[in-house]
Parts: sequence; structure tokens; C-alpha cells
Amino acid sequence: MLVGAQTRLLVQGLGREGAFHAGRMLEYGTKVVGAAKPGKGGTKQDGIPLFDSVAQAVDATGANASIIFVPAAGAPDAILEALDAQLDLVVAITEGIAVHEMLTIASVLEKSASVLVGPNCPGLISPGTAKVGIMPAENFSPGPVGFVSRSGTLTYEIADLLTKAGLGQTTCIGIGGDPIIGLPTPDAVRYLNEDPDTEVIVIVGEIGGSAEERAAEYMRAFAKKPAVAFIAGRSAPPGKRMGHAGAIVSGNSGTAASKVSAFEAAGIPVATAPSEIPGMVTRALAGR
Amino acid sequence: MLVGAQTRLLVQGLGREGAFHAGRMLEYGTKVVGAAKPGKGGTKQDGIPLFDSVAQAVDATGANASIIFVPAAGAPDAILEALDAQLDLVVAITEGIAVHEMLTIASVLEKSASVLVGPNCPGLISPGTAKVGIMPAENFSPGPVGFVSRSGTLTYEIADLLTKAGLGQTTCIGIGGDPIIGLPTPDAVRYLNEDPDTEVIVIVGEIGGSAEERAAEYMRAFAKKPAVAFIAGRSAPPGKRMGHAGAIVSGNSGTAASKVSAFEAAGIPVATAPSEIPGMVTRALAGR
Amino acid sequence: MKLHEFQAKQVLARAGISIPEGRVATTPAEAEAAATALGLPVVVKAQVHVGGRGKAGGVKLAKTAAEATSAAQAILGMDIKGFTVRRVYVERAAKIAKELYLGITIDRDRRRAVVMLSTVGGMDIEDVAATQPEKIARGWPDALLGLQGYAARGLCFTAGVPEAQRDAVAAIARQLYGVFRATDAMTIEINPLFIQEDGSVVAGDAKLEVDDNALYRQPELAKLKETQPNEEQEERAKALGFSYVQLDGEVGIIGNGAGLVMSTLDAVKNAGGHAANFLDVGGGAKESVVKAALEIVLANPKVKSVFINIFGGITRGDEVAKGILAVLHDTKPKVPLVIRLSGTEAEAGRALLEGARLVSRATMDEAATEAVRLAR
Amino acid sequence: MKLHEFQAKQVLARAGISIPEGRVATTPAEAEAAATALGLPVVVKAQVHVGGRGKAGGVKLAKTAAEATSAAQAILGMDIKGFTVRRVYVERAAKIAKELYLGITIDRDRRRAVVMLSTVGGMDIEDVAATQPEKIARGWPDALLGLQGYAARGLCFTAGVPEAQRDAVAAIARQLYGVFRATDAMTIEINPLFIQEDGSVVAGDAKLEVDDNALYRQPELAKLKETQPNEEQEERAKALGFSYVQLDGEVGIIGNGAGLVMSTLDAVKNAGGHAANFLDVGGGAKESVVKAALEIVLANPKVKSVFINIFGGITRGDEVAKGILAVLHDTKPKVPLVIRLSGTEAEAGRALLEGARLVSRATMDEAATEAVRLAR
Repeated sequence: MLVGAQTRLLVQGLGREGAFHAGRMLEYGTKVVGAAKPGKGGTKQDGIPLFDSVAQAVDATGANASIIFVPAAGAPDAILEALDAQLDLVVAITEGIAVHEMLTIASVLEKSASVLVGPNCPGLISPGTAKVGIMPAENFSPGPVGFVSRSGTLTYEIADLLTKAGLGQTTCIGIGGDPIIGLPTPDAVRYLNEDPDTEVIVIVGEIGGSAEERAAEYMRAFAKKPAVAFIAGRSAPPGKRMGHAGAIVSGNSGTAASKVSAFEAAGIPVATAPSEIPGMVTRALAGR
Repeated sequence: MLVGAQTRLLVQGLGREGAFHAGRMLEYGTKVVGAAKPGKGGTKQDGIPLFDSVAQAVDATGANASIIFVPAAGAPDAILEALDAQLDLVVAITEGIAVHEMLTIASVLEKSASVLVGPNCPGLISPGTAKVGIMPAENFSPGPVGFVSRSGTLTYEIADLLTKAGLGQTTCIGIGGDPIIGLPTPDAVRYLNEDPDTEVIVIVGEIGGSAEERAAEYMRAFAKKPAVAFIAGRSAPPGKRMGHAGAIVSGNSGTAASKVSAFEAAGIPVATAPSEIPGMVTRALAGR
Repeated sequence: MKLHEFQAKQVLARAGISIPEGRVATTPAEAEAAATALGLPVVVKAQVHVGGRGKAGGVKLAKTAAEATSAAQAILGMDIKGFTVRRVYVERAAKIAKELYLGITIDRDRRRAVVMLSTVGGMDIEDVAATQPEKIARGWPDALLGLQGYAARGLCFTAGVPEAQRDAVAAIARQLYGVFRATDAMTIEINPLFIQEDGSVVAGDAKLEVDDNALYRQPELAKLKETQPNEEQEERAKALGFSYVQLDGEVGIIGNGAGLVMSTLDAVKNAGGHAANFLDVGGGAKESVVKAALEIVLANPKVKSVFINIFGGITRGDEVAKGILAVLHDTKPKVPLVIRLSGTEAEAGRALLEGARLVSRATMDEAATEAVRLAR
Repeated sequence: MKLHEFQAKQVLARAGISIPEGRVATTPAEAEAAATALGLPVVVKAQVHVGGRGKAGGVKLAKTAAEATSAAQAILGMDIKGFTVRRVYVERAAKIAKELYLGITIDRDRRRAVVMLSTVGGMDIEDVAATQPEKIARGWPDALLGLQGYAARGLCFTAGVPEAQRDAVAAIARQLYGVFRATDAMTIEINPLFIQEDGSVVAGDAKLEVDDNALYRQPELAKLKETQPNEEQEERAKALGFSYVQLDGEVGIIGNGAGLVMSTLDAVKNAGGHAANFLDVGGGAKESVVKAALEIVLANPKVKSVFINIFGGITRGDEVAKGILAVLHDTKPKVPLVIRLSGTEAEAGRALLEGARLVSRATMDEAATEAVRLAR
């Protein structure tokens, strides 16, 4: 899967937030092998070796992944630097990146072998193995549920519900709430569908765009395992941006109704509240 | 090989020169299946069906190759259009394309499966099978010699010498005299080295750049057959552009001496005059 | 961030796209002077940040200076979907032979810009897409390569642009794409794009919406930002670092994380109520932010109860509790508060709130039901 | 096409790169006035389209106005490698703490631009590359993506630019790359790039060579084109549609196709002679072009014989013959002509030339030998 024992992680943007979460990731057991901090190469911060550039850090540490906390104006350059270094995985936590910067990055991604997760996302966690993100680890536990979500806090809430119901997770992918992201829902679902350890998939979508519809289509054609879905924002009015840059119903597109019916057409039950998800997952696992 | 019976050719730029050579290619037996001439879609010219765009022409004719006669200012757009249509082969005859346009095209080529030959080239011919170029066909004949050249007229001269000596050719690739071209010498040599019908390779280079050195290096490592080389411009002084935009010795780089010694180091004999080539080819064939 | 038509047209004109001559007027007298200076007939158009002004009577043709005056009189001060018209744009009337549509927006699925061209101009493009989808030519230029000449020409062929205007329209499409990139536009539209009787092509209307996340590098455009009275709360919230959207219901909502807040709205609806707002305090909100958020929600007179739904991650339950206590202490809210506190430091938060005048529930569903009940 | 230093610096300044204040002078009096206006000390620099002016005495420091006058006096009119100095650039002397090199050119092998940065400034970069290759940091930006911030910063780290100037130099590298693309440059160079005593970074010299094939879309730069007396023949030939390069030998050369003409030069050398020129009439040359070409070759007083080497493809042997006959008829050349005609319509050509005052040979080698013999 995308993160695991093989992950050797760099941090880009070791400021207050980056340093805090680097510490939490180290505690969790993630191999944080270095950080790129231009001008500080050769020194250390909180025990983490610093490098002037991602390329130097990769040369010195064999890093294969990066997590980006750089503020919005500088984040596109940081993402491009990470992609240029051909890392396997790049996770951009940063919120508020300009859409046109993401279009440029999307063009680079079309020709890149790297996986970009985010931006504006909480990152990924494979509970018990590695965490490349900012999620509070105590809500997650190891188990058979693969989980993808466009939302941050809602992910923690649902992971907590699953964990409390004894339903641990293989990998939780917080893909981010922006309109243009590196790993859209269908691609994330594909990873979980292909992952042999994942026995059931939870897909948490929200209003805006049609990534959920495409994910439903993919599952209709290729599903190897059952799935359960939830869509946030059923009650949101059209034309209003609901917190996330990508959470907006424009005209007839991006409605919750469209997403729900796409999942139902693919035989994927849709929860009307997060609290229903654990029961539906249990039934899905039982009915395999 | 790059051209052959499978080639279904479009013409881009069916002006005076394009129309003349389209006729000669048809006479030679090349399948000229259409031409892109914006605004003339649905009509014909000299029996050749016209289309408004390359995309339309490909849809209608199944074309897999294109030859471009569009003048320099419009040629980059024509090349990009052909690459966008994912043709297997694009041959740009046009001379005088701005270098920065070619840098842009080279960037697109890095991610494209198409082969671009040229610009500023005479094109390709597989004698007896297909001609996608402007060379006078009577100088060429079928046989075992693969031939790559940066020069136009010199190609005809040497092909004529070979033909008169009874040494026919598998494919002759005129790669073009510009500094930035789609199929540089090493790549063209690789095609001939991998071509099972080619028994010996003739490499005609000239001063400027270091493509010949790289081709020699490639042959030193991977040669499956003998080769003979010739370098035009041995007597040219440094700093002077010899007709071709790419034929210039800058400082220590691009000298004939460097190219000659690279070939010799790779065990490839270098002719001092075109007239020596047929004899050297005969010896190479005999010595296999 | 939206630009007015006259502002968007100035941006287009600077990029080389032809526009009819026009002037902005804020009074009927100015409109009359503009009409006289421009030459009649003119069109007088409401400048508001909302579509559908034509149907609302916000666009009038004036054949005389007197008609221009009365048109401006009628339009200025008009309310169009909650937006008050403060300015009109007086523009020389084009001699229209044909109307096209040209627009560029962001295609989220393809992760590229999508350029749309149609010979059905002057209509809402979503209506055209619904009724005559074959009439819209679409192209998806690579962000790095841009809209190349062949691609722009290809759109014209597909859309069926008349041959005489093909090169002009293709050139405008490329110029418009340049503006789209250069202005960090979310959407840019010329609708209608007029072909005039003399064959020339001019922008009849112009719409330009700029990415708010890019305003930091668009200082000229950022200056044009206007906040409508109905958007003031939202702007104030943004300045305080959280995200607020006014809605129509009776249950005030505060939560952390966009997805969780959306789910909270849905939970209220599931319980038979309606949310009065969307409010996301964001990650790691401190006491002061929670306090400010609660004050904004309570300032809405429609609010009959407030549901605070926090799942602590970066956000700490004790900070949230302190913010709530500060409000309870300072302002003594007249409507009941319902809270559901989970995650990081939730217990500490609940301990702080013990004895306070609010209702605590263990789950989102229970708290939603309670908030809806209390709002009745 | 080359720009002078002062022209290149204006281009850099418009892109936001700092340059020292300076003025162009064409007389010693102007140079003195410039020095006084700018403030002393100043540097007086020859403006010629050739490198190595420093070693040739074309750059002088002047501490007083009188020194500026005499420096200009010494430099104006100076011959530097065949170029006469017509203008000097008088520039306020920088307070130099350190000299860097920054240049961008085209890497033919990688088919990308190559950006080079070195802390060994002020030297010819080829010499640095030969003697201290590890001192040059190189980057190859993708043409579509351009020189991104991280890449420019990376060059500074690799080259060892002082920390205090790192951001400034990285910014200049990105600006310079922008100029490189925008001006269709073949080569652009700031050498030296000065770090001044106050820590500021300014361009000490500037070199900019523009792609001749792109001048059609660089009208502002095209206006700056200057032809030196020694380049006039070459420019005249270009205007007539063929390619001519003046060389030092005694055998005039005419051929069709750049590769064939280069081979013809080589054949002359193999036969013990030296070519007086390179002349490619191009593809499909008509009688008139052949005539004009022959006239240009014959106008060179060093020419003792002329070798015309045509392999007919698009070019027809009969057209070539007619052009030659026209010259033989009009001007009766004083030097012998040797011709080798092959390919398309070669026989028709040879028939036309029968009886004319020239020597015909069947092969390139034979004709070269004959031309060299006749030139003795």
C-alpha cells in the first residue's frame, strides 16, 4: 500500500506545525529520515537531519516519501520539487493552494510515477504501521477496513466509530477537500480494491465534483470486495461553498443525490449518518 | 521500420511544395491518405481527400504518419497537432523553425510515443516500399544498407554512389540539420541497429553538437552489425555556421576531429570522402 | 471573487480582445452623459455579482439619451436576487449578426481547464448543455502547453463558427485562455460573443471569477473585491480565520472540519430541523476563535438553538469549552446551546462545562435531535 | 543575431534585474559628459559583437572625467578581431566584493536549456569548464515548466553562492530564464554577476544572442541588428536566398545543400587547396540565383578558381547551367571554373555548357583536384 514499513519520510516545511506533526509521526513509528530546510543543510532539528533541498535529502537518506507543510504560496514549488525527486509518495497537507497551481501540478502528474495525496488533506495512516499525516492516531486501529475520505475531522469521527465497533483499518486515505487533488476518490478506491489486506471499503465523499460517481462506476465494473459509502452535505444548498474549496454544488453538478444514486446503482449502500457506517460495514463483511 | 507498407500518410501544408512532393510520394507507392487543410475539409486536391484538422483526418482515414511542409512560423503548431493526434511518425521538412519552439516540442516528445523526424530534413525512404520525404527516388535502391544522415543533398549523393556500386538500402533516414531535432543520430542509429533487414549502417554526420559521439558510444556498447561513418565539414573553421543551423563548431565542442576519433574508438571506420564509402561498405559486409 | 462586467471587459481589452465602447454610471445623469458621448443606441446594464439580470429587467436598450436616463433610473437601486444595483454600464449597442458562447472553466474530473465554444450564444451554457449538448465544442488544453493554435481552430470547426470569423474567434479563444491563466480565473466567459453585421467579433458580455486563494498574487484584481451586505458576516468570519455560510434554518451550527460540519447540517435535517448556517472553526481553534464563532452564530436573529459539534483532533475540547464559557459569561445567550464534545481533551472540556447553562449529548445524532427539539 | 552589452542590459533591466547606471557614447566628449553625469569612477567599455574585448584593451577604468575622455579616445575606432569599435558604454563602476557567472544556453544533447551558475565569475565559462568543472552548477529546466524556484535555489546551493545573496541570485536566475525564453535567445549570459560590497547583486556584463529564425516575432530586437563590414557579403547572400560564409582560401565554392558544400570544402582540402568560401544555393535554385551566387564568389579578389558542385535533386542541372552561362556571357570571369554536375537534368546541363569556357569533371574528387590545380 501507499504507506507502510517501507516508507522513508521527508518533511518539507519544518515550521511550528510541521515540527509538531513530525514528532507525532516519529512517535507513531513512521521513519522520518530528514527534512528539507533551505540553508540549514547539515544541521539537525529535534533530532531530524536537515538538508538544503529534497534532492540532497534523497541522496543522503534514501527517502521515498515526503509530507509538505509549506504555506500555500510556496507549496506548489515544494510539491514540484518532491515530484522532480521522483518520490513514490508526496502528501500535501497545505490548505489554500491556488487552483491554477494545481492544474500545473496535475499536468506534471500526468507524466509522473509519483502519487500525490492532497493538498488540503490530513494524509494517510496504516494503523499500527505508519502514519504520514496529521490525524490523531488514537482514533485508528489495525483491521480489515480500507477507508478513503475527502474530509479531515469527519475521517477521525468515522475511524473512531469503526474502532469503537471493533472494526480496524488497513489504510485510511484522506485525499483532501480541494477541487483539484493528486489522488481523487476513484484512484484511492482503486488502491484499496487492489490491496489484498483490505476486505471492505468505506468511501466518504461530499458534495461537489463527480469523483464519487466515477468511483461508483469503477466499483461497478471492478469491485473485488464490498463497499459502504457516505456523502456529507446532503442538506447543503446549491451555489454555496461549504468550507472545502471543492464542496460546492454548481448548477446540476456535484449534488449529493447524484452521488448517492451512483453508489446505489453500483450496489454500494449509502449511510445517511456516520453512526450507521459501522453496522453497514459489519453487514458487508458478513455478507461476503 | 519507421516507414513501410503499413504507413498511411497525411500531408500537412499542401501548398506548392507540399502538393508537388505529395504527387511524387504517391507515384512512389506511398499511401498518401489525406491532407489537413483548414477550411477545405470535405473537398479534394489532386485526388487527395482534404480535412479541416489532423484529428479529423485520422478519424476518417486511419492515418498513422504525417509529413509537414508548413512554413516555419506555423510549423510548430502543425507538429504539436500531429503529436496530439498520436501519430506513429511525424516528419517535418520545414527549415528555419525557431529553436525555442523546438525546445517546447522536445519537451512534449519526452512524454510522447510518436517519432518526430526533422525538422529541416529530407525525410525517410525505404527504397522500393515507401517514401516519406522529398528525396529524388531514382538515387535509391533496395538492399542491405541502413543509412542515417544530417544532410540532404549529401544523402542523395551517397545513396547514388551506393546504388551505382550495387549497394541498395533498407531505410535512409534524413534526420535534419537543425541543432534540436526529433530523432537525433544515436536514436536513428538504434533503429537501424535493431532492424533485422539492415546488415550494415552508414552514418553521415557533420560538425556541430555531439550526436555522432553519442552514436559511436551507443554502437561501441550495442552494435549488432558493422558501420561506416563520414563527417562533413572537417575543413570548416570554428565559430562559422555552415549552412545548417546546427553545423557549427563552438569553442572545443562539435569538431570533426572529436567525432572521427569517437567513431574510430568504437571500431567504426571513417571515410575522408563520400567516394570512399561504397568500398568501405563492401569491405564491412564481407568482413562480417 | 467575482468581477463586474465592466471590470472583466477591461481585463479582456488589455489582452487584445475587442469590446464595445462603454462607460460606468452611478446616476441617471451620468448614464445620459455616457450615452451622448458614446453615440446611440446604447445598452444600459446593471452591474451586479449575480446572473440572470436580463430576466430581472436589469438590461435595457436605449435609442435616445432620454431613454438612457430612464433606463438608468429604473435599474439603479434595483434588487436582483438580493444584490442592490449601485452602478450601470452604458455601452454602445453592437450591430449583432450572430451570437456565440465562449467560456473557460475548470474541469475537476480531467484536472484541466475546459474551453467551451458554441454557436448558441446568449443562453446559460448549462441550459445549452442540457438541451443541445452537441452544440458545445469542448477542448482540454494541457496546463503547461496552453491552448495551441490547432486546438483553438479545431474548436471553431467543431462548433461550426462561420469561416469568415474562424481565425478571429480562434485568436480570441487563445487570448481568453491567456487571461484565464494570467488572472487565476475559476471561470471566464464571453456570453454572448457577438459577430457584428460588419463581420467583426466583439465581447457582448464578460464574466470573470477569480480564485480567492490566488488573490495574494493578483493585487490589481484584489482591489476590485466588493462585499455585498448579505456577505458581510461571511467576510468577517473569514478574517477571523473560520468559514461561515449563512443559511435559512433555525439551528445555529458550529463544528470543526468542513466534512464534519456538513454532516452536522445533515444530522439536523435528519432530525427534522434546518441549519441556520455552516460554521467551521477550522483545525486547532483556540478559545478566542470559538468565542467569536459563537457570537456570530448568536447574532443571527433566526437562530433558535445552537448545536456545537466538536470532534477533537488538533482542536482541543478544553479550548472549545473555554470559548463557550466566555460567551456564556459575557452575553448570556437567549437561546439554548447543545454540545457534543469528542476526541482530544473532550473530558477536560466536559468537566469545564459542568454546571454551565447548556445541554451535553454523547453522539452527533442525539445532540442534533435535542437541538432541533429545543428550536421548536 | 548578437546584441551589444548596453542593449542586452536594457533587456535585463526591463525584466527586473539590477544593472549599474550607464550611458552610451560615440565620442570622447560624450564619454566625458556621461562620466560626469553618472559619477566617478566609471568603466569605459567597447561595444562590439565579439568576445575578448578586455584582453584587447577595450575595457578601461576611469577615476576622473579626463581619464574617461582618454579611455574613450583610446577605445573608439579600435579594431577588435576585425570589428571596429563605434560606441563605448560608460558605466558607474561597481564596488565588487565577489564575481559570479550566470548563463543560459541550449544543450543540444539534452534538448533543453542549460542554466549554468558558478562562483568563478569574470572568466570565459569554457575555460572554467575545462579547468574547474566542479565549480559550475548546471540545471536543465523543462521548457514547459520553466526554471522553478526550487531548481534555482538548488543551483545556488550547488554553486556555493553566499547565503546572504542566495535568494537574490536565485531570483535573478529565474528572471534571466524568463528573458531567455521571451527573447528567443540562443545564449544569454551575465558574466560577471557582481556581488557588491553592500551585498547587492548587479549584472556586470551582459551577452545576448537571439535566434535568427525567431527574429520575425522579435520586432524590437530585430531593429538592433547590425551588420559589420566583414559580414556584408553574407547578409547580401542571405537576402538572395542562399547561404554564404567568407573563408580564407583561394578556391571559390558553389554547391547545393549544406552537407554537400561542406564535403566540397573538405574535398578541396583533401586535394591540397583551401576554400575561399562556403556557398549553398539551397534546394531548387533557379538560373538567377546561380548567377548571383557565382557573381558573389567571383567578387572575392582572393579567388583563383571556382568549383561548382551540383548534385541535382530538387535543383535542376539545366537551371544551374543557364545561370553559369549568363555569367560567362555578361562578365567573362578572369579565373577558371570547374564544374561537376550530377543528378536531375545533369545531362541537359552538360549539353548546355558544351563549348563554354569551363572544365567539367565527372566526380567530386576529380573536380576538386582540377580546381586546386588551376588555382595554383
